[in-house]
Amino acid sequence: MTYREAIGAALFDEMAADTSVVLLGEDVATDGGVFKTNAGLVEAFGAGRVRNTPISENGFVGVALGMAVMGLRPVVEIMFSDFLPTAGDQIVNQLAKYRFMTGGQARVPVTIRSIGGATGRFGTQHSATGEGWFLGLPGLRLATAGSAAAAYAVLRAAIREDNPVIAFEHKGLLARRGLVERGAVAEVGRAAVARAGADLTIVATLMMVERSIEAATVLAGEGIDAEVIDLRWLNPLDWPTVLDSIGRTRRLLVVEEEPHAGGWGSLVISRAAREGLRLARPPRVISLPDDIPVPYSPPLEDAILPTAASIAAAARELVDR
Amino acid sequence: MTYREAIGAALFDEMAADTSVVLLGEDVATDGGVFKTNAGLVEAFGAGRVRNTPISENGFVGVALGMAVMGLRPVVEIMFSDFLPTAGDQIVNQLAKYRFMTGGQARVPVTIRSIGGATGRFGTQHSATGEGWFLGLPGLRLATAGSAAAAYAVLRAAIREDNPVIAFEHKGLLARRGLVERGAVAEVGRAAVARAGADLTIVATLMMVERSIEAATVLAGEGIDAEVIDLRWLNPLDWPTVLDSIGRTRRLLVVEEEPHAGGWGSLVISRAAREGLRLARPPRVISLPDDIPVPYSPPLEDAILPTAASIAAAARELVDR
Amino acid sequence: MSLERSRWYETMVRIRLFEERAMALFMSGAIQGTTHLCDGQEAVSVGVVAALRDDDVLTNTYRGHGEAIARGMPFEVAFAELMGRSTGCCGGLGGSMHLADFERGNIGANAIVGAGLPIAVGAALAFQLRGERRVAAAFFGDGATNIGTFHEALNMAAVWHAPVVFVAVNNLYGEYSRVRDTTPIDDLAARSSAYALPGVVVDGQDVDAVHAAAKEAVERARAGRGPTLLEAKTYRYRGHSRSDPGRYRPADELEAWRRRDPIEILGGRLTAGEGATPDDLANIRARVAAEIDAATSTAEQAPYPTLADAARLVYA
Amino acid sequence: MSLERSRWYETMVRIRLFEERAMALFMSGAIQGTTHLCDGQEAVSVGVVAALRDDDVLTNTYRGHGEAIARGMPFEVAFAELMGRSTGCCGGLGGSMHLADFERGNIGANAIVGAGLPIAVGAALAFQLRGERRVAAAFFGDGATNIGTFHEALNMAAVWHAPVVFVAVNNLYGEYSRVRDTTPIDDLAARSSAYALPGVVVDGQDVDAVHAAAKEAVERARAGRGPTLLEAKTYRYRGHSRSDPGRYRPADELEAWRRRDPIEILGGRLTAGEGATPDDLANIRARVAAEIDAATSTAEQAPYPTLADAARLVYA
Ligand SMILES: Cc1ncc(C[n+]2csc(CCOP(=O)(O)OP(=O)(O)O)c2C)c(N)n1
Ligand SMILES: Cc1ncc(C[n+]2csc(CCOP(=O)(O)OP(=O)(O)O)c2C)c(N)n1
Ligand SMILES: [Mg+2]
Ligand SMILES: [Mg+2]
Repeated sequence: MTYREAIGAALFDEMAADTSVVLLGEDVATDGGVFKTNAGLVEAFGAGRVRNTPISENGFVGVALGMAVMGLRPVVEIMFSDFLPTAGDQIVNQLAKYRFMTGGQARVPVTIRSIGGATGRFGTQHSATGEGWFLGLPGLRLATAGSAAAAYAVLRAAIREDNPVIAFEHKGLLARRGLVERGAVAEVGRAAVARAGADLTIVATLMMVERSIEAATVLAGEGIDAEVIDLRWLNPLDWPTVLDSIGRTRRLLVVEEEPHAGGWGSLVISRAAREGLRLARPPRVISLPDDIPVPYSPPLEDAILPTAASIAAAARELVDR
Repeated sequence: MTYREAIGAALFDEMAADTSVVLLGEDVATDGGVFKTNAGLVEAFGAGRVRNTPISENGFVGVALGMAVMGLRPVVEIMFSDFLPTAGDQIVNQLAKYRFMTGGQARVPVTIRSIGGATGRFGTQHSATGEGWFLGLPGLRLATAGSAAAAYAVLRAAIREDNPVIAFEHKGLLARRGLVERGAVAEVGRAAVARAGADLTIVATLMMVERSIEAATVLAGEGIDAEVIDLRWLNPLDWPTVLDSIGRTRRLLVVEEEPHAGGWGSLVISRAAREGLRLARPPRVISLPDDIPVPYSPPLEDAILPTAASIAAAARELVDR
Repeated sequence: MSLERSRWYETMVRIRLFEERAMALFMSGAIQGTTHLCDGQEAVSVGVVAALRDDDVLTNTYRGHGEAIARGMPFEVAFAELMGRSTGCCGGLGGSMHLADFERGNIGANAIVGAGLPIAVGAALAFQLRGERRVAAAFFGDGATNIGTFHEALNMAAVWHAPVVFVAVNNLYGEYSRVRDTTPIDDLAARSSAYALPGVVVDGQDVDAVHAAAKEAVERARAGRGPTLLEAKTYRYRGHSRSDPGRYRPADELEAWRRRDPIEILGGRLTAGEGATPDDLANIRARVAAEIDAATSTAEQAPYPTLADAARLVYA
Repeated sequence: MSLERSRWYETMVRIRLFEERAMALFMSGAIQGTTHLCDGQEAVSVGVVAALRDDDVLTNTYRGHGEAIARGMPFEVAFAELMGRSTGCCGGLGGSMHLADFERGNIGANAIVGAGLPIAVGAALAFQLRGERRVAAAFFGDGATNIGTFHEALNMAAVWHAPVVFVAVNNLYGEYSRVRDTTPIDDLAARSSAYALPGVVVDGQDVDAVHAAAKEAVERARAGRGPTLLEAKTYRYRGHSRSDPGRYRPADELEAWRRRDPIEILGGRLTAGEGATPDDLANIRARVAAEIDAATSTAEQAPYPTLADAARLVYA
């Protein structure tokens, strides 16, 4: 099934399994939603549980929090990840902290589905993945879906999780097909090895996973055997899986669709450095530029994004070819 | 003069020098403002240029942007850094991107003064420094004031800067005295060596600068000579100064009052690792816990913060004592 | 004397004396940080809470001791929270600004202006979805009516007929700013028309009036007829927070409001023909004062939480 | 025939044909990404812009081609921007959603709902502070009246008497949602009362009516008498964006609105007794169509910007 269908299937299965799961967001109940991820949901579960909201991101994230502390399990759609800062207060000061500052009285099982990422020619205000924006917020889980399988199983895990989760999706992947194991629920905090390999470790999320796999395929033809880790969760971050891989390959390449400053990639590299891992080469990063926002102009949008070619080039340098 | 007075002096001097500088924020014009940083300003420059706003953070940051593109040079006070996410959209999608997405037509000289940090027993929603939240936003400058001198000179530089700047201040430092060179304007992007030393490099911001200096004093008594760098700017980050220091000391300790995930510290360590600097020891971090929000309870607030003692202990390990 | 109204009287006294003791403890350094007291506003907390059922819920603010006590939080639990002790309602992690008490339906005292409104709407929608006839109330200040979440919350509540009552506690100031300096209208309740909701202004010094208006709004919500914006005109006797002497207030303003003290007003009614004697009221006050003394020392003897305790609470 | 109104007619035709060509270019793949067209709404763009002086400014939205063209942006500049070419108004960095044109006073077309309102207020305050008698207008949709910044912007503008005109372009839908499904009132202009501002509803298909109402609001602002909330009832002929077929619309709705086409309405007036002939109007259309053809190919031949160009523009 497609990544888009996988999202819909995860929503459907969780709503069918648990009547406390409700869906909120702009136009989520009309015409399958703006990204057609919600086809059939309102028909199956009714307008009470699948609810179109006004354009009030901060407000309806707050509504979800109120629902959650009263026993519901809301899933909120933020149509473009760029709109997450519009709900900044309810994410940073409420969702993440609510349980802690009430001394554990509250339980906040809210999932925010956030669809982001470039390649669509959507321009500067509609292309962020946003995945690094909410690092460093204890209490808030962060998940990403780099494949159709993850779009299904990670989203199900996020919905079942008793803590708030932002589940990042990539709009450039919506039409991708992949094998989805219906019924599977991912483990919170567990990365996936998207391609096993022995020569270097590539850590990626979202669309960068497929670009890294593409690069690995090219590299394989050159005799370079890259391991690609789809990190899946940024909080908690699956350090053991990364560590195990780097321990074998002794080469680390981070590929992120965000500037390196403030992102998860710098956290991974910092951790490797702090643990004193002996690497054959200094770690490398392919990311969005730290100093250029995403431009609309199609050739420029293409130029700032990591590509299979740029990833492969960095990988070759890491293995001295 | 005190850090608080230094802020007031910088505001006064810039408002006196340039009639396009205006001040906006909640209660900035009454009774010297909530933190008494604005004493005398409304009396000197009038209620048109020193303007109390309604409680509308996202709105008045947007107002500042509109003023800026029409030729004013607004300084916005965000009373607690925790409220920055309330203005999330105007910071992330507007201030940072406005010039770029208009193809360079706009000039956005907005300064947001943001007062943050723990030690005040203000609890979970009033204690963040917020300094790492807006990393990774090309177009947005980030400055910090770790001393009275910086509170003056860095703020003046921020106000004069033709790009948007968030200038972070620490409320725990407001009463601190320090030597302030009236008239000095800091260089954008230039760190300050707060204490020269040969044995290890401590990089810090805000209140962690003074705690690092305290630690260095203790360490000096033990024959360990620590260099303390007050980073001052997070974007642009003064890598040459950090690099020069690490090149000499070959030991790096990052001290940050934020979780390490998503902060500037991971960026510094990542950069050192990517450049393949040969360190005598793996770099170390003393930061807020990645997994505990700031608690109200006084002993717990104290316990989660880096202290001179915890900094010194980490330093000793770095130099093998 | 009506049993119910004498209980309101006692509850207002409880709030008043709690606030007075809290201030003393802050000034003496026994409590650190900041606090936002509500003395002067007791009739609003008590009148509205009296109109709620036990299974109704409310969200409120950093100026939230009144609703905590009106809902029955024991003094020693509240003081312990202010002191950061593990026996506090939030285990000492919240402090004065965050007196949440889920057991008693206080689902969050928020230190971000306006943030509690959508949360109350969400709670109300949970009730609505499950067909429970429960109501949520949101307490917030005059200043909060200018932040975006106020607008978003009222709009959503109206569109969805959420069983919620919005309680605007208009104490004339948001921090140092008079309402009219930040808000272009006099009656905040008038903002209800932007959402086709009823807006009601009530004398916030008169607990009977507050209760009557709140009761109507709560019943309306419970009956499925949607939200109400209720504005109570009142006054805080102190500055915004511990450190604020309130210099921006005109001379005499405080005195004028003190002449309409909510406790005095109800006390006057109870003694004027409702059978209570001044002694009855003095006894109530004395009993409460003694309880406050005892609670303070109980709280002071409670242990601080440990970091390990705190770490366990971050995630469910 | 009034010269001014025949110019309005021509401008509406310019917008209409621009949108039609833009859609064709998107469908053919010559332009990538998404676009939000405003055909059907031309009278709002043109009527309001005609009430502004050249030194007045406006903010608008991703559905902003109308105001760009009404303000005189050359077709080839607009097309080049849609095509991401360096000769576009934003050097190709903005795209269809961001037709800013500072030279002509269009200080930002925003892709975040509601974000342009406070920006317009800020511009207006800059004028006010400097004693310039200039006005700012903010264009936004019906859906934008539900987001917090709408409320914050109107409140601040009212408190400060900012010389600003808020133009709510009520085209009945925010994306797939009918106004009444997300907003509990029929006339969005009624929200003005929450800020003690005048609220005016105008027929958005009638450029004369729009212009008259806008003129009054602009003059009011210019005279220092504060902001106005102007609501224009109109309709977008297309789905929300390129990819939206608009299936959620009732049958006949589009046809009913087309019968009140703004270009036809003004054209009818001009030919019924104001001296214009059908041929005059056809000539205008033909001239504009030719200009569109020429502009399209000029734009298509322009180069893309380079990454180095873009990098230089990030910081001033
Ligand atoms: C979003 C946000 N902005 C600013 C503040 C700082 N602040 C705390 S209370 C307050 C005034 C609130 O006034 P009002 O709503 O009238 O409530 P009151 O304090 O009078 O009870 C302000 C500005 C905050 N806590 N949150
Ligand atoms: C803050 C934010 N939320 C959601 C969106 C996605 N979005 C784009 S346009 C739109 C509908 C806006 O409707 P309206 O204000 O009526 O303007 P129209 O498109 O009808 O011109 C939405 C929800 C956005 N761009 N920004
Ligand atoms: Mg108030
Ligand atoms: Mg619309």
